[in-house]
Parts: sequence; structure tokens; C-alpha cells
Amino acid sequence: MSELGVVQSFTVTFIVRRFNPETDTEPYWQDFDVEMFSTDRVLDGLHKIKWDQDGSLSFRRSCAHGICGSDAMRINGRNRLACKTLIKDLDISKPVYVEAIKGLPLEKDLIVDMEPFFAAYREVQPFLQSTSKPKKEHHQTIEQRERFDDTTKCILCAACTTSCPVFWTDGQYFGPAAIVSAHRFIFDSRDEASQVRLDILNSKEGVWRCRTTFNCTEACPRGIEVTKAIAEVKQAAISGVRR
Amino acid sequence: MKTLRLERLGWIFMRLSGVVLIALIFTHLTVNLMQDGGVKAIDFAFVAGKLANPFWQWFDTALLWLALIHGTNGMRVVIQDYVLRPRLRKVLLTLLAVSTVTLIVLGTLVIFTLDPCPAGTPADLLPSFCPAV
Amino acid sequence: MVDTAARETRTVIRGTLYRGHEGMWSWVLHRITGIAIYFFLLVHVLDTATVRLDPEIYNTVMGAYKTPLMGLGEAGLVAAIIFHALNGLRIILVDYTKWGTRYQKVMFYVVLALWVVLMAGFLPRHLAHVFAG
Amino acid sequence: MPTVHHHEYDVVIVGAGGAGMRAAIESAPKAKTAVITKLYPTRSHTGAAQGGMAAALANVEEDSWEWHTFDTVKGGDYLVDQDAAEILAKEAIDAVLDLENMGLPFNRTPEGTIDQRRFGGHTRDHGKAPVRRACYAADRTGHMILQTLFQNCVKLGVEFHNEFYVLDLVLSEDKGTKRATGVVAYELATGDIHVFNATSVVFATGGFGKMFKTTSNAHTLTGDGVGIIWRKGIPLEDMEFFQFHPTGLAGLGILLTEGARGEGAILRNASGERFMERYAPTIKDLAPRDIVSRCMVQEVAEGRGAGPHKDYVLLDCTHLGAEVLETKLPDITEFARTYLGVDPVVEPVPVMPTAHYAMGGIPTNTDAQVLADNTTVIPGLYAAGECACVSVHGSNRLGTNSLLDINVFGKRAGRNAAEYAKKNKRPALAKNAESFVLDLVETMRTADGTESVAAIRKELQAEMDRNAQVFRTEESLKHAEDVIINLRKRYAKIGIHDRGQRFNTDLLEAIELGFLLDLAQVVVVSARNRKESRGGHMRDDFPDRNDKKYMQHTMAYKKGEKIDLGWKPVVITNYQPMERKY
Ligand SMILES: Cc1cc2nc3c(=O)[nH]c(=O)nc-3n(C[C@H](O)[C@H](O)[C@H](O)COP(=O)(O)OP(=O)(O)OC[C@H]3O[C@@H](n4cnc5c(N)ncnc54)[C@H](O)[C@@H]3O)c2cc1C
Ligand code: HEM
Ligand code: SF4
Ligand code: F3S
Ligand code: FES
Repeated sequence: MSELGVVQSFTVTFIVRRFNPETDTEPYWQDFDVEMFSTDRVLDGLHKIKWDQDGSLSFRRSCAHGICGSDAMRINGRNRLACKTLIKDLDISKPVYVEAIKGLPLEKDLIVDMEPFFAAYREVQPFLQSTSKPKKEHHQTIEQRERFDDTTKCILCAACTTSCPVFWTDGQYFGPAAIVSAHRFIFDSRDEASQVRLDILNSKEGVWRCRTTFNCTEACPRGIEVTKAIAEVKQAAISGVRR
Repeated sequence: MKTLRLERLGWIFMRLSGVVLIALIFTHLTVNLMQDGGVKAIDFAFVAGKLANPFWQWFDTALLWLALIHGTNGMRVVIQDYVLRPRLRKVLLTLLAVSTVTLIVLGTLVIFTLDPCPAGTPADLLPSFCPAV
Repeated sequence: MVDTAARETRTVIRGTLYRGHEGMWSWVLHRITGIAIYFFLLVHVLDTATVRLDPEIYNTVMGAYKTPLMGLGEAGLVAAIIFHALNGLRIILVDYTKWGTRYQKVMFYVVLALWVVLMAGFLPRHLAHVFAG
Repeated sequence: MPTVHHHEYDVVIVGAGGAGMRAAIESAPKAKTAVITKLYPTRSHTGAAQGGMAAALANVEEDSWEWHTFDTVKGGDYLVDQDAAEILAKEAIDAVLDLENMGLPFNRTPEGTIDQRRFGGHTRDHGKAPVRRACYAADRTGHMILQTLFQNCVKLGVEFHNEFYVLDLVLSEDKGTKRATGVVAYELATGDIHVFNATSVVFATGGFGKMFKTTSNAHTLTGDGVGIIWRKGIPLEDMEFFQFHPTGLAGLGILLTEGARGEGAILRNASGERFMERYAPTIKDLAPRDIVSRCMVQEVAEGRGAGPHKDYVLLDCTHLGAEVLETKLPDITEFARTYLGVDPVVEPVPVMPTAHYAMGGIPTNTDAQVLADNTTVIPGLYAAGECACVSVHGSNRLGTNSLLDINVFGKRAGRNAAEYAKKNKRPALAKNAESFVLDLVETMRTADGTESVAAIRKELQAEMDRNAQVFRTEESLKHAEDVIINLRKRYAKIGIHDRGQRFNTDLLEAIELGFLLDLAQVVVVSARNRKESRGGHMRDDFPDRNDKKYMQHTMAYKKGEKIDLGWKPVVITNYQPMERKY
């Protein structure tokens, strides 16, 4: 956006937690000085490092505007999307710490193995199950559609699950993202398998492990009220689904 | 496990017992720490005096059971969160269960079998209602 | 080839501490206080059980509670119980009300405020009992 | 040397965007299917689509698929193959209902049916007035489509190979006729090479907007699939037609959906004038994208731009009210707030055209079969989605027709690929099928030249924005071509930083740049050759449409290092070309 007015540039120090499985036994911190504009995002900073300083820095990204869920990482100690974190919103008098999300196996630099995350997602049967075969569309009122709107926004970025202190402990907890995906169907008036999903989430690693720490809600880049969704699933597991 | 849904039961119990415990614990604390003399006033005479009253007997029993079960279930969660080595986890959980059962049995026995006026004890240590020796 | 302006510092290895918000810190406190209360409870049931053995033994044991050091410890215990109880209520409201998740932060500060008020009521009295001879 | 693995499947689908996963849902239940994708499926750029998906459901007002066909043909400035457009419009209705039945949470009407809204170029009764044809889910229709398709792939247990980069297509050649036999992929996590032997291969690799600097496209949209096809000597169709979407966030290119204008937002110049009234008196701000983009650039060129440098125009949503913005356009409202610090509720948003959609691509027939020339089908090879050119979009795609395209032709590709695989034996792979990729990867991984990949890419993107964007002339295109040729020479001397095998994204960015350079050259050469203005292709030196000479598709062929151009006739069924007025 530098065309939009005269924007001043300044130097930002990024301290990145690096790890290369082929040469390192332990992760280590490395710092980089980068020329940035206040309208830049952390992702731009990482690109500048990769493109001008050290091509081996590895991270995932695609859309660059918070919609594909590739680049969840820990920025100054909190899970965020690098492409949605503006430099001007950080205190750049101090270095910016960037590291991989926590609780999933570290693969390289900012890249973690997402497979356990998607495994939990798949386990809650995140797809519409309906035996009715309408000639056209299913009938659904505006209110029924609104009931689960919030949880349809999820982009499966894992910012929530990897911010959850319970998930960090042993990685067995289904995690908020999987519960959000279940919620989206449990409260969909067209779905007929809510009880199946509730049974799954009633298990040992299910909703009851949530200790309402709200890290998930705070971390969600889509603004989903994750803890609220989890609370609704808990209530549904106790007294049935009220759509 | 799946059919019993023990985790759900535990979750509900933590909340129910929590609410009840508030009443019990704060009464307990007020009576024991906040009346005249505070903690300094607690002695055999005080305890035995209280436990001679059936109301306090049942009150303390409820407190004992609820607090222990609530605390134990809480500790179980904590252990399962942080102790990942299966053997050690099992050992700790067993210890937890054993100590809880022991304490509940012991505590309940004490509450209901305490003789407020044991023979051969100087009267100044006993509740005032004890017959003089 | 592009030049490397990077400085290398292979010193710190651990990741940063996760900077959670009110929700996370309230949980940390809730957990710590819960564990602390549990261990106190273990000891407390045992020491109270000595009441069944002999009034003198019990009074000796209780004597230990009457030292200033234990008095301070008791103050800490009460602080922990009050926080745990109030925050427990907060958790229950988050779990069972429609509005709870939205006001969890506000409720956390209410918990802290109430905690301060209650402690302000309790501490002076308690410390007076402990230290006033 | 990396390890080489071998796999066998009936159907291999390259790409897990909307088109790839729609194909997988058709094919997986019928044939042993693998989906190979360089991104986790839900990261595909289909998820960025906002506005909607067109279908003449007539849920909210009278509509018919014939009107939809007409709008598509006219919107594409008559370069549309009308038989394909008919299929698109007719099958649209089932495509939407399929998605709804799979679980897609469309917005609803008060009666409980799928709600529809207006979109640029979609009209009732052949241009009389805008019509509400776009089915939508807030302003995240693409997100919902991608999620719903992924969910159904999970349901069917579709086999995904995530973060596998397909880098080569293996063809066999028998007496001059080509046939697909498989693909070769590079596994990002390990650096291993995977050879997939397959009876049918479906390409669904999306677009290549990253050859431009200002674009709504993802960093990963580097045209790999189209590039692979090109390198195999298969022609590319209509590559000069690239769509520049009118409302990208100024300077950033992040898209604000046309749905905003569908809901009533207005474009204004610096003086606050609703300038589209001058250019398209009937449908004003809802004229097709090529027209609106051109008008915006013209406003700026004539000094009526807004801002300190007079280099953008304004999208005014303030009269829509917070309610409409928060409920129907929540995401774009947030984009403007996050990335420009502008709140659309109270102030107009700075916008400028952004490179958005490739109308051209791999030539296919309406059965999604890839063509080796104007008519010859390559057995076993299919393409669908943005990488393909059927051509239903002609020289300019109507908004909401692409999400439709990926569903209609993705489905056809999947179904036909599975049927073909059931009827035919799996062809033998050539010996050493992996050698090209092994060689490519190893050369790149050890490349120690002096040129930087990032610098070349940056120069390419800047040049394409400067000289091959909304306004083009012989001179500008010639300049662009020279620059690209020069960049290609420099590309031969690049150096790579990361010498590792695991997650070597440095290496992949270099390979991706190779595809971008190839395709950019095809775009520019095709554009130089078309001396007229039509749809997304606007020549300043030839401002009029010239049906006599150019009412045909461009076919570009790779001949060694040279590009040969040919033509392919446009299929016309019902609608004779007319002047395009709105
Ligand atoms: C911001 C934005 C908004 C849009 N809004 C609308 C709209 O409202 N309505 C509408 O109709 N259209 C819209 N479009 C257009 C439409 O979204 C796209 O054209 C369409 O989604 C393309 O889908 P696809 O399946 O062809 O490709 P993509 O979704 O881009 O998927 C490409 C897939 O190919 C894979 N791939 C690529 N290269 C390789 C390789 N070498 N090896 C393995 N896998 C590979 C990728 O991993 C990915 O899975 C929009 C586009 C953008 C950018
Ligand atoms: C005063 C009234 C009390 C209330 C209202 C209360 C409330 C609660 C609640 C609601 C929980 C569940 C927290 C969650 O699921 O996230 C909990 C957990 C716990 N409680 Fe209590 N409690 C009280 C007293 C006690 C006592 C007396 C003990 C000790 C014996 C105790 C020990 C614990 C422990 C160890 C946990 C587990 C903490 C964790 O999992 O993080 N609590 N309490
Ligand atoms: S709920 Fe939010 S944070 Fe969690 S995966 Fe979905 S979008 Fe990401
Ligand atoms: S962070 Fe974890 S504990 Fe619950 S509220 Fe969120 S899932
Ligand atoms: S790059 Fe897509 S969410 Fe950040």
C-alpha cells in the first residue's frame, strides 16, 4: 500500500525459532533484521527473510489474506495467522518472536505435522448425514440456518487447538477445532447424526477435557466463539440437542 | 466407558459438588477460624463439642465426602494431563484412589465414633458438657 | 547468490511461554489452588483424625497450627479456597448460561475484586488471632 | 538421490480445489482414485471465492437457464462456445442442489429455500434488468463449497496425497497419438519422488494469477498444471484473456466481492460521482468486470482518481448500513478494516482492478477431455476448473460462473475419468518415467548461480502489471515479451539456498517460477497476436472488437523454444454476436 501515501519504513528484528531435522538436534533461535512498512504483515516479513536473506527458512502460506488457514504460528507468544498480523499492531521497539504452533510434531522451522489435527477432525464425522432425499433443496429456515452460522466459518487453521493447554499435555484431546466442526453439524437442522457425534465427543478425549481456558476463542482468526460452541456441545451432550 | 459416560458424570459432579461445597466450606471456615479466638480456639474440647451434635456430624460428613471426591476427581484429571508414562500414571492414580478411600473411611469413622468425654482425661481438655470425673 | 545478513545465536532452545489471556491465567490459578487445597485436605483429615486417639495428642497436633508460621500458611489456604470457590462459580456460569462465555473476562475481574474484599474482611481478624498472643 | 516410490490407480486427480474434489466425489465410489495436491485440500484457493454461484433456480424471481446461457455468452463477448455454455447453465441447477444436499449451508429465503442475489452481468430476459441468480453463503460461498466438498471426500474416504507437487505428466506416444499414463510428483515433506501410474489423469490445478503483482490470487497459484501441459507440447487456448476484477483493495489486490455491488454498493471517483452511470446506463455498477475495470482505469488515467496520488477509485458501501455489511458481507468488511484500516460502514473503500481469473488454459471439450489440437482428444487425460478452457467464459467470465464451472465440469471430469478407467486397461508407464523430475529437482536443489528467484519473480510481476494488465498495446506487449525472454535467460542461472530434502520450499518456489515464466510468455505472445479489444483483453491501439478476423479462439503451441499460434472456431448455436451494451 505504499502508493497510498508516504509510508515510512523502519527496521524490525524478527527472532525466529529454527529447526532443520537434517542438521539440527534441537531447535534454536535466530534473529533477522528486516526493513518493513507499518502496513506490512508478519507474513511479508517472513517473505523478506526468505527471499532476501535466507532461502532455507520454511513456512506454509497460500492466500495471504486469512482465508486458507495455512500460516497459523506463534507470534510474540500467541497463535495468529502471519498474514493477518499487521506490523503496526505489534510493539516493534522489541523484537518480534515467531515460532511454530505448539503441540503438533515439529517438522521444520515453522512447519508442523498437521496429520494428528486432521485425524481428530475426521473422527467427529464432519459431514452432513441425512436420509431424506428432497426433490430440490432441504427446507431450512433463516433462523435454523443462523443457529450454526458461527461454526461454519472455520478454516481448519489449528490456531485454536494448538493454543489449548489441554491439547499440549498429551495431544490426545480432540481439540477445539474438531469440536467446532462437530458443532457445525450437530446444530444443523438437516442433519440426523447428532447423537453419533455427541457419543464420540462424550468419550474420554472428548468435550469434557475442555477446561474453558478460552485460549482457543482468543486465537481464532475467524472470530468464532469457540468456547461458546464447546459449551453448547456440552449442554447438548447432557440434555439433548436444542436447535 | 462409552455407555456410562463417566467423564460427563464427573464433569457434572464437579459443578454440583462445587456449589454445595461453597456453602459447606465457608460455614466451616467461619465457625472454625472466625469466631472468637480464631484458630487459637480450636482444641479437643471444641471439636468434640461440635461432633457431639448430630447436625455437625452430618455437616462434617458431607463436607468430608464432597471435598474429597471433588478434590480426588480434580487430581485425577491433573495426573492424567501431566503424567504421560503409563506405569507411573497407574501408580499415582492407584495411590490417589487408595488414599481417598482410606481418608473417607477414617474420617467418617472418627466423626461417628468419637467419644467426646473419654475416660481418664483431665476435665479442662474436655467439652463443658462432660460429666465431671 | 543472495547475501546472508542474518546473525546467528544458537542459545535459547525452548519456545516462549504462551501468552494466554484472563481465561488461561484463571485456569492456571484454579488448578494450582485446587491442588494446594487437596494436599491440605489430606493432612487436615489426618490431623483431625488424631482427635479419635487422645485429646492430648490432638491438642498437641493442633498446637502446631497455632504458630505464626502456620497462621500465615492458613491465610494462604483461605486465600486459595476463596479464589478457587469464586472462580469455580465463574466456571459454572460460563458452562451453564447463554451469556457466560461472553462475560468471562468481566467475571474474572469480579472474582478478583470479591477475592480482595473477602480477604480484606478475613485477613486482619485472622492475623490478629494468630499474632495477638 | 531421493527415493522413488511407485503407485497404481485407476484415476489420479491433480489438485484438490473445487474442481479436483468435485471430480473425486464422482470418481472415488466407482474407481480406485487418488487426489494429489500440493496444498492441504482446504487451503486451495477456491476457499477465497466470496460472492456466489450462479444457477437459474428461480427461487426469488423468474429466471431460466436460457437467460443464463445468453448472459454467459454475452458476458464473454461472444467468444464463448455456446454448446458448453448451455451445459453450464442447464446443469447449474443440479450442481447447486447437489451441493445443498451434500450439506452446503446456503443463505435462505424466508420460505426456507436457497436465497439468491444479484451479480454483474446476470440479467432477466436477455439484458432487460439485473436478476437475482447467484446462490450464496454470506460472502464465503467458495469457503463453504471447498469445506463441503472436503467433508464429502472425508465421508467417502477419498485418498489424498497432501503436499505432493506434481511436476510432470507421463504420456505414451503410439503412432503419433498421445495417451496419458500417469504423473510424477515430488513429496514436500521428504523430497521423495512418487510415480503414479493411472488409467485416467485429471488436471484441476487452478489458475496462474501470480504472474501479476496486484492479484487476488494466492501465492501458490503459479500455474503448475497448465505449465506441465504446455511443456508436454499440448496447446493452450485463449491465454491472452485474463480477468482483472474491479474491486481489489487498492495496492494489495485482496478481493472485495462483486456481491458488494450486488447488494447495492457504488463506485465513485474523487469528486464522488457515480461514474458507471456514464459508461453503462442500464446496469451501471453491475456491468461485467472487464467493462467496470476498464472504466475505473480510465477514470484514474483521466485524473479523476481519489487519494493522495489520485491512483484509485472508491467503493461506497456506507449507505448499505452496518446490518447488511455485518450479515451479508462480513468478511470483506473485515478485510477492509484489517488491511487498509478503513471501516466500510462509515467510509468508502479504496479499490483498483486486480488480476483475478484466467479465462484461458488447457483446451477441453464439454466432456472435460483434453485436446491435442482443435479436435483430437488425448485419451485418458482430463482437465477442469480454472486451469481448463472449455470455453464457457470466452473472453470474460461472469462473476459466479467459475464456482459453477468447477462444479459442473469437475463433476463431468470425475465421472468420465472413472468410466474411462473402468473400460480401459491401465497403460504401461514408460521406463524411467521419473527421470525428468529427478533431474529437474536435483539440478534445482544444487543450483548455485548468482540470480535470485525472488528478484526475477518480482520483476516479472511488475512488468506484467505495467504492460500486460488492463490496457495493452503492441508496444507494451513487445516490451513485456522482451523482458520475459531476458528473465528466462537469467532464470537459467539461479541459485538456491536450501540444499535439504525436507520441506524445501526454496526449491519449489524456483520450479514454480519456471512455470510462471513459461505461461507469462504465452499470455503476452497470444495477446500481441490479437489485434482487437474483446472482454478481458483490451488493446489501446485496437479499441474495437473485430469479429471478422478474431471471432475465434487462440491456440498456442510450444515448438521448441518458439511459440506457434493457431486458431480454433467458436461454437455458435443460438446467439449471433452483437454489440455488447449494458
Ligand atoms: C478472491 C477470489 C474470489 C473469487 N470469487 C468468486 C465468486 O464469487 N464466484 C465464482 O464463481 N468464482 C470466484 N472466483 C474464482 C474461483 O474461485 C476460482 O476460479 C475457482 O475456485 C478455481 O477452482 P479450481 O478448483 O480450479 O482451483 P483451486 O481451488 O485454485 O485449486 C487448485 C488445486 O490445485 C492444486 N495444485 C496446483 N498445482 C499443483 C501441482 N503442481 N501439484 C499438485 N497439486 C497442485 C492445489 O493444491 C489446489 O488444491 C474467485 C477467485 C478469487 C481468487
Ligand atoms: C469451595 C468450593 C469449590 C468450588 C465452587 C469448586 C469448583 C470447582 C470446579 C467447578 C472445578 C472444575 C473446573 C473445571 O472443570 O475446569 C474444580 C476443579 C478442581 N477442584 Fe474445586 N471447587 C471447590 C472446592 C475444592 C476443594 C475443597 C478442593 C480440594 C480438595 C478442590 C480441588 C479441585 C481440584 C484439584 C480441581 C481440578 C482442577 C483442574 O482440573 O484444573 N476444589 N473445582
Ligand atoms: S475454530 Fe478458528 S482457530 Fe480453530 S481451526 Fe477453525 S478457524 Fe482456526
Ligand atoms: S483452549 Fe482448550 S480448554 Fe477449552 S476453552 Fe478452548 S478448548
Ligand atoms: S496465508 Fe492463507 S490464511 Fe494466511
